[in-house]
Amino acid sequence: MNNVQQLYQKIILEHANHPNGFGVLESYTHQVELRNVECGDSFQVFALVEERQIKKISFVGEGCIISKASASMMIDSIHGTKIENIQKQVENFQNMILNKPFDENSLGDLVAFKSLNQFPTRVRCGMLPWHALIQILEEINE
Amino acid sequence: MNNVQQLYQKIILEHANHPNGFGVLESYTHQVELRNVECGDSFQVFALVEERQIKKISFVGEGCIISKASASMMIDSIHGTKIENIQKQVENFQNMILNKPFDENSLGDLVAFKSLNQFPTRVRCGMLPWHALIQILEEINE
Amino acid sequence: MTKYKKIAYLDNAATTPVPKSVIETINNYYGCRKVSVHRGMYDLAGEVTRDYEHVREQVAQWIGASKSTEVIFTSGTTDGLNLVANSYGTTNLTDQDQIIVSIFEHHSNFVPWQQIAKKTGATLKVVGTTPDGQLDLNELEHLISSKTKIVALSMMSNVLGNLVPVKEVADLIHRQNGILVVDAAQSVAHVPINVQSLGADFLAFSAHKMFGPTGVGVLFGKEQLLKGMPPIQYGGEMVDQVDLKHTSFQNAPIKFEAGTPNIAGVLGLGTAIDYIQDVGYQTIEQREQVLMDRLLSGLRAIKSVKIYGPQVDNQHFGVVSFNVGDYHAHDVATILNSEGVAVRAGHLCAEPLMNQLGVSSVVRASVTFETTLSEIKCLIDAVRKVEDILK
Amino acid sequence: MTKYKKIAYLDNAATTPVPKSVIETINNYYGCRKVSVHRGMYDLAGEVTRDYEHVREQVAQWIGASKSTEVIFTSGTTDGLNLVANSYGTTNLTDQDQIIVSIFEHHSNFVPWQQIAKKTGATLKVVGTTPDGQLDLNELEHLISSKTKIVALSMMSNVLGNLVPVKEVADLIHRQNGILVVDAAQSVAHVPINVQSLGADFLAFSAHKMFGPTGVGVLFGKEQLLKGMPPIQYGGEMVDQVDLKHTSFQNAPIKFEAGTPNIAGVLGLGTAIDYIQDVGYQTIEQREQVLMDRLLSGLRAIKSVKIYGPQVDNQHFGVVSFNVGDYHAHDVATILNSEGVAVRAGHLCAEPLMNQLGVSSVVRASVTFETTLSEIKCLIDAVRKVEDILK
Ligand SMILES: Cc1ncc(COP(=O)(O)O)c(C=O)c1O
Ligand SMILES: Cc1ncc(COP(=O)(O)O)c(C=O)c1O
Repeated sequence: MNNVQQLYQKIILEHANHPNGFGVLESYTHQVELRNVECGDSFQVFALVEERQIKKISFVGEGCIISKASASMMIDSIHGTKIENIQKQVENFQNMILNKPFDENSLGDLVAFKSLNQFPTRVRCGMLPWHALIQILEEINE
Repeated sequence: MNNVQQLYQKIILEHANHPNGFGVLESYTHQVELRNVECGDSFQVFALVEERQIKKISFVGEGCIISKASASMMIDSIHGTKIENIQKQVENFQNMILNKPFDENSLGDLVAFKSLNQFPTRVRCGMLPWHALIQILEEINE
Repeated sequence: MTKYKKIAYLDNAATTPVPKSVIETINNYYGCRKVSVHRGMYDLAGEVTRDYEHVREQVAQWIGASKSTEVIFTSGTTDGLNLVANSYGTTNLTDQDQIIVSIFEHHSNFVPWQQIAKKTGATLKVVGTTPDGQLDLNELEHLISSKTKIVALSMMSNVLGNLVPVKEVADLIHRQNGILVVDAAQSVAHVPINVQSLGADFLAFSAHKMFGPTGVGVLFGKEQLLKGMPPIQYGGEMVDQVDLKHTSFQNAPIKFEAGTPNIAGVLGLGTAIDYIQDVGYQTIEQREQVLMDRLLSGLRAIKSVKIYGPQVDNQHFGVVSFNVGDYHAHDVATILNSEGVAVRAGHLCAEPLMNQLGVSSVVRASVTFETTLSEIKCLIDAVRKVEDILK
Repeated sequence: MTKYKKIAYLDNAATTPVPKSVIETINNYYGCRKVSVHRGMYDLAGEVTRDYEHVREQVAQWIGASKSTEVIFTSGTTDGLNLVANSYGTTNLTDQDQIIVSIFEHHSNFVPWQQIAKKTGATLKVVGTTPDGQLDLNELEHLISSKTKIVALSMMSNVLGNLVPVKEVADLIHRQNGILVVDAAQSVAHVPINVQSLGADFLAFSAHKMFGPTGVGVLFGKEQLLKGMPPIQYGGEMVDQVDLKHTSFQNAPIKFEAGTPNIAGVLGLGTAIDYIQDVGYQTIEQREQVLMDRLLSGLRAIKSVKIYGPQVDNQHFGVVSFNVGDYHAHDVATILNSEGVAVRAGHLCAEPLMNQLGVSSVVRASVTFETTLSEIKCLIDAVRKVEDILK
């Protein structure tokens, strides 16, 4: 598998084609919209936060395979997690994407994005839903 | 004599130090002010025109040796001349300064400026009073 | 010519490569003539100033301006178009007036007009395209009225790649005593430009898109219009006289050129024009048509490819935008990149057009006459792989 | 370093020579990496964008900015100062407010304020100098009041050559909640600049006056101030989202960088900073002081020479202006030129100061640390000949 095949591996294509958590939540406490100025793509992330825990999370928006799969897998990976642990997860994922030391074991399926750091112009796509999540975490901590 | 000595030859220094026609005319029909934006110098030229003849002409202003001498010698050379002939004189002088074919005989003392075309950055100085004169001629012909 | 190592460079509409001669001109300036222009009393300053001003004459002749004083050096197309909007727009527009732009304008020829409309109260109207991406002249004819003060139009869309009938638009707007502003950023590398025969009142382009250096461009403006326009930047060079209370300004073009200019850039622009003239637009157009034929037929042969803009031959001048199936342009571009093919993907600074096309982004391949057939082949081969990898 | 053939180049305050390394950076960009920045999805575009943005970080560190987002790339000092006047000035000045500039400002830091004062109704006050050409701090202290919104000040006059106590001015104006705009065009090649310790709210300079390329410069602005400022040019890059009715903009610095930037220029600026840092300002100041000592003592030894600005040692940072007797500066410069010496002569874009000095023009000799003692000797020898020829 060359780099680009690794990037577009099966699990990523799967998530992009059938994203989890796609849609608007019936009720939510937080909503964030983020745009990628390079392509005009935008994502909205919705979260229902109760007792410092993300009870439900979803997204809508248009995007490339990388951003959609990233959103879908992000939602899988943080569903029902305590805020404190999410923060760690975000940092860990970001470290992997930016080619810094990271903990592979705790990332689960997200390791599929391991080769994204070979594609610096696409890092932004992979991080887009996560940046929305970071913004929600900041709102919660305010 | 090298170039620069030729440029600053005796007759030019003489005219610059004791310019002819320096001062404001008691009565005049035309007045033009021109500036050299490079140094901030400015010249005012005054002319009393009657029957398509420049009866009197004078100048005031601050300037370098080249512009003052040129003004002084210009005034000498056109004093009392018919408009038509002045036009020729102006062109002839300009041709000399711009290194184009010109009639040396009709220029009199003005040939002292023959080497000015070796100093392209100073052409503007030598032409400054003449440009004022050209403007007056244009006003007359309107 | 710029040697892009190991890649097929098909992003020429963003910026073109540079011939050796342009690099040499720049080297020569920095290597032994790095002086400022206009104000020096020494020989070298005089020489460089003469060469610098010679480029102004050269540009004037090249684009058919009637005088070199109609040529203003800018930092690029965007700078030039903003200058017109700010200086001409501010002084000539009221809330009774209209500005018309097209739906396919680059943001640089769209947002300045949108913003000056807001500021002056003028109305911004947008003319659309026919289904195959041509300027809708009928609609434009209906839109233009005696209220229309300015039509601002790209001579060639950086997305669709086809030429606009500038002259016809000029006639329409001149009949109503309005003016025509032409954005020639995309066309200048491909077709000859003559401001007289186009009927342009203002025309802007960038050197870096026509084999020249970055950071320099040209704004042409009709003498009579420039005369009435206030400067929008103030500084050295452009002032006539300054005292504590008042400042008077020089005439155009110097009035609009505050500060030490991009001297290396202007000299390099002159050499880029030499280069284009040596080759000749006829050769340029011929070679580009061969390249575009191959490019378009190669893309058309791939079922899932959708091409935007004209669908007939000989209408794409160096630029073609497309998508592959429903795949996102960024994913396609990443795969092309992994095959060594450099294209652009995104909204191409033309969001109004993207909205009309109903897409968020496209892939754009663009050539100059120096592009090779093997680069085109690389692209086509790479596009063929997209579905294999993404499906 | 630029090799000026057969001349003693003493016009460094107009523009400096360029080291080989800067030329190589430019050649490398044009030779094999001529792509645009920010929008490319291919590796080379990513690399060049990274290098381009790296220069922003480099500048930020070099001038002590707290973040790289406080660094805006401009086309030069004039462009930067006009940006502040237009964007900050227009939004923050009313007819109740005052702007203060000094009498020795370059037109680029004088006329923009004069014009924005006219536009907004604000009052422009001008602070003078002490008899030896130092900023009159006493007068300034009296002029500054709670009405003073902006003090715009050259860190070093391009005529007088001495440094201004910027920090003290910053304290004075900050006490009144006004801001300080620093024109560092002349100082940047001679002394280190730290926006924090200077207390500058905005600071502008040009690459071409600090061993860099033409057509590029830097405007530093405090994050908090930039945040509230509207863009003044519109185009690609700087927009966030465009639709037919509205446009939203990106944050600073991109908000202020419309259009394709001077990429070669920015990369070259980075290399020029490397060059200055390799040499070190300490070495620069030491070598320049040796040159200036020789230059000043040589000029003082000629009876008819009148030197402007400080009359004591170690106060001229690379620049000295003078006249020879009553001779006009242009005549003197012509004679120096005929002796192979390149100096500037004229009002030096500082007419308000000329009026105060009571002259229409001066001769200016200016050095960098790369200037040689034999160039200084050429100048002194040539000045000695002036009277022989003109008397
Ligand atoms: C003190 C000062 N300010 C501003 C400028 C303007 O710089 P630029 O022409 O590079 O915009 C200069 C140089 O000409 C200068 O010496
Ligand atoms: C049609 C069109 N107009 C304007 C521009 C802006 O040119 P620049 O970025 O050189 O100012 C471009 C290129 O980006 C373009 O393609």
